Amino acid sequence: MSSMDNVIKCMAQQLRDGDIAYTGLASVPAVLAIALARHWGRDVTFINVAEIYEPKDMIIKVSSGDPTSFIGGKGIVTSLDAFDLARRGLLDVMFFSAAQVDRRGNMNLSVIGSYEKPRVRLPGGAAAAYLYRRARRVIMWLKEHSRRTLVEHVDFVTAPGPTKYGPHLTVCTPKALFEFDQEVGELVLTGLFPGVTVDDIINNMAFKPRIKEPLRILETVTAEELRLLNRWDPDGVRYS
Amino acid sequence: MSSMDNVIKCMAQQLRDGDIAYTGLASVPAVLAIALARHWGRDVTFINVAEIYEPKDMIIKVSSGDPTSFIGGKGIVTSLDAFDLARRGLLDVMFFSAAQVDRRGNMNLSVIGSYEKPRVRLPGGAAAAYLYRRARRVIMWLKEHSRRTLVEHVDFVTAPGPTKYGPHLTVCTPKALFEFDQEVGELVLTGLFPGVTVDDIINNMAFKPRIKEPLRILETVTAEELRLLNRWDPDGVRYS
Amino acid sequence: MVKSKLMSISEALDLINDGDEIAIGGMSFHRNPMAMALAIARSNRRDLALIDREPGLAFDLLTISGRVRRIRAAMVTFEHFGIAPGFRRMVENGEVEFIEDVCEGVMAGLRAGAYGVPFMPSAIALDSDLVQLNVKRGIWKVIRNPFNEEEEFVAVKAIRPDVAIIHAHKADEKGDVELQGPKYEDLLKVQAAKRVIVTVEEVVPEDYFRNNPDKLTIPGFLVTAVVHAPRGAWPTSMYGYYEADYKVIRKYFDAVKSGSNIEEVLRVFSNV
Amino acid sequence: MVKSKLMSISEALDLINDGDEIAIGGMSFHRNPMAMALAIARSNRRDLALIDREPGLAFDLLTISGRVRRIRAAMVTFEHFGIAPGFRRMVENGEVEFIEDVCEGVMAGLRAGAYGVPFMPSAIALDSDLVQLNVKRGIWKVIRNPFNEEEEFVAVKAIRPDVAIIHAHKADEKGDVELQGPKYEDLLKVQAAKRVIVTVEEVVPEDYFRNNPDKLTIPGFLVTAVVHAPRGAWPTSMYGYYEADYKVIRKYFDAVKSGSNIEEVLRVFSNV
Repeated sequence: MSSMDNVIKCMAQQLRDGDIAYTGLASVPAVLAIALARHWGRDVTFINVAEIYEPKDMIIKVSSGDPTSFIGGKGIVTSLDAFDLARRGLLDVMFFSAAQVDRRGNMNLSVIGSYEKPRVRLPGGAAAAYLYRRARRVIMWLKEHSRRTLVEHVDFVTAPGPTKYGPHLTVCTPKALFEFDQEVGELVLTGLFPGVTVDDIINNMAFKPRIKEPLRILETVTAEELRLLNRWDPDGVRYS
Repeated sequence: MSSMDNVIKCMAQQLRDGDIAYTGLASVPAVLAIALARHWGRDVTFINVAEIYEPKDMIIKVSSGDPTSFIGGKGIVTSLDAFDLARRGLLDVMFFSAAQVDRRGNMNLSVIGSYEKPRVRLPGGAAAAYLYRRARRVIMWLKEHSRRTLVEHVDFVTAPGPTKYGPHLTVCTPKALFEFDQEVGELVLTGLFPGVTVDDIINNMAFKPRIKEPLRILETVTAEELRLLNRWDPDGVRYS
Repeated sequence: MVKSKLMSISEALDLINDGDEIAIGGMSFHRNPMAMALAIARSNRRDLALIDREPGLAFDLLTISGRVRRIRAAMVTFEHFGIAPGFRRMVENGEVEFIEDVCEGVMAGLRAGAYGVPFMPSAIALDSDLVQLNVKRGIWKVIRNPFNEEEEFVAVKAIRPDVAIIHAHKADEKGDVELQGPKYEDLLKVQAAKRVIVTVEEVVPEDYFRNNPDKLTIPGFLVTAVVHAPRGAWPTSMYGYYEADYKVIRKYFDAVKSGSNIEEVLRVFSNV
Repeated sequence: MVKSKLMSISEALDLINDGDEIAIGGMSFHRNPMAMALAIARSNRRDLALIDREPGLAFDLLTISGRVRRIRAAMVTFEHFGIAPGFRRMVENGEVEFIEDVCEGVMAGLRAGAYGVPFMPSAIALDSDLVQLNVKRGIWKVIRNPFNEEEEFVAVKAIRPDVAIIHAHKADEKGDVELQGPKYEDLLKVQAAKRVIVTVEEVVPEDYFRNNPDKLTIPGFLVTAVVHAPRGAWPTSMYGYYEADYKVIRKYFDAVKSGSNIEEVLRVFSNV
């Protein structure tokens, strides 16, 4: 077990009965979160960048866009279809990760350093700059809970954070759960994993978040859930 | 044989090698014109409102949108696809008929009489109001060469006539062929059927067209062509 | 557990409210949602609005049914039979309001509705007499190309019908649909509408799509109701299943043209 | 008589001119037009521009090939391997110009191109830092909704690539194409582009489509060239035919990341 398995469980717990959820590229944790929520019996309709609609089973590959990774699908639903759904306000859940996220929920997937002469040129924000305005809920995950990833101001606003109208944003990290408070316009610490202290959380991020007491203690993966994650993802792509 | 068969042959002769041509609803003469041109060996790609792409054969029904009318098609090409092609300026030929057409090539498919209290409410212009701007060539047919159909000013401009930039417009009637002259912005008489006099043409229309001398003598259908038209259209829908 | 979307035609009728705008699937005499159209014609719904690009029988029947106040289309034709008889009578008599659109306008409006954007640019000719009429109605607007200020064009406002009614070949109880052959604008209508009723020739088990994933045309999350209605397009054609019954359509045409009332006209469809 | 559109890969290469903008089919490691990408990488073309939404291997290879001056995409990723290595190197070193787009922008621009309209309205967030960048570049513009002046949105200028290159399953010599499984934005690219090169696993006789009309995905009149290129997507996946060869992709990733030059990198693909 690794902290990433707990992050995946945290993501899965954000899903609800009746959700239509979409996963993009480089999103193995999101795919596994949907698989886990469905295993729990939650009625989540699954559409994805591989364009395989409602697969029955999966075997994770290094690409979350691999169509052979999704088994027993009911047909093709394109990303164009999925994004049209979002534009009409009907996509319930979109998953994102980011190199940096800040207090305001702004995401950076573009560059570390200056835009014109970047220290690291990141892949780009893909759908973020518009789904942040049109998905009903965004579930973000961070592989790393650190001062590098949780920053006061992102180096570049690839996708601006939520407004008071939406979307609902949650961020799952290896240590904690944040939820965006539409009233104050900030990420608020709402949960933490067992054995993690609030100090541990705050000292490992570059902004001091508001805290919503009482903090929820997040569930860690069970042995059965880990067995399932290993069955779907035998090569451990989720840890990469 | 009826004059309509000659009209169809006149339409067919406007088609050229390499054309992509589309036919709409209530357009049996246009469908037959394409069949005839293809029979002559002209390489015309045929797309249509029935959405049956490149049929090998046909059996005319009362609806030119009947998919069972088109035999041995290679697949479905939708009207949306066809109109996208036109909007990109790549549709070579569109066919129309009209209740009225005037000197300027304006078409009326909307009303006879006043718009608000029409004497006859016509079906509507369908694609005309935009293909007149985007098809490369328009081939129009009139079932009737008369003062009712060839008017000085249409009662209502459903689709405005060509501009100096296009499209190229030809009108086949039971008596004559008109071509739109982009320079003067008018329909010009350019051909007539054998046995028809210029007076006969002019006296049966409500505007006096310019004449391009020498007038072409249009070909009438041969016995072989008539046999073909009867094979494709055994019920004589083209005469209705 | 997942709720089944299967329902009876009268349950589906409950999804339609007075005053709703309804997009009708199919075209002229082909794949019209006749079963549902007949149910609406026989219902007590009122003030409905209809929208389609090139409608035919179902649209014409609803136009004279007394259930409809406003219609919008690019062409309403009975093709080589003549002008659509109910359409002609009701519009000439001023009994329904007719919003005369063009193919380009309906397609652009449905695309904007389906894509969730406020409008679509179109290639409608600016000097058609329809432009001033539809600008006045608020559904079109003449604007400039933001990337080339010299170019003007007609912007078409998004069409978001309350309900789309489509007849299709097969569906499972989750609403996953197979639609064979010609599509017309039915997929855009399904996307653009707030509620979607699909009547089908056959209800199939879910495994049908898992075993034949290339058959899926419409995913279930776009569909509100699935109604089993075999021969539900009759007397219009159903691609791959049955041909148009032109004798019955002719009977309808003659009945309406001769001035029959709706009860008499409906009898054309009952002696099957 | 009708000319055949079948040609060799080098004849198809002649359809690409210096300075052309090329839309690349497929996505990440799936159905990339590798045969054609390798041919371009080995050619003497110059100053090419590339465009795609979420490209992967073919795009990355071309980016380091020396043939390309400008790239445009929403995300260039090697997914769980890491950041696309050629992309990262060339952009960080300033050796290619990168126009950073977003999915919504590429889709809207391709739709406008495919539909023959000057632009499409989009739902791009107005306060993304990308907006000012792409407005300055002239590809986006912030305008008002003509039907609701209070609403602002980003208009995306039509994308009309000179060439689209797509790998597909089957085609006949008229250019009629069957594309199985995931479509991505390939159909829009085919419509939007001025010239279209389709490489295929199999060339089939025309009767294939007449006997299986539901297999037609792209009609021949949209296609300029058909190239028979079996395993032409390798080492990316070909839906229904072969899986992605992640070992070779990994080798490419490592080679580029370690700073290998294009000749060395191309060798990854030659020891099949």
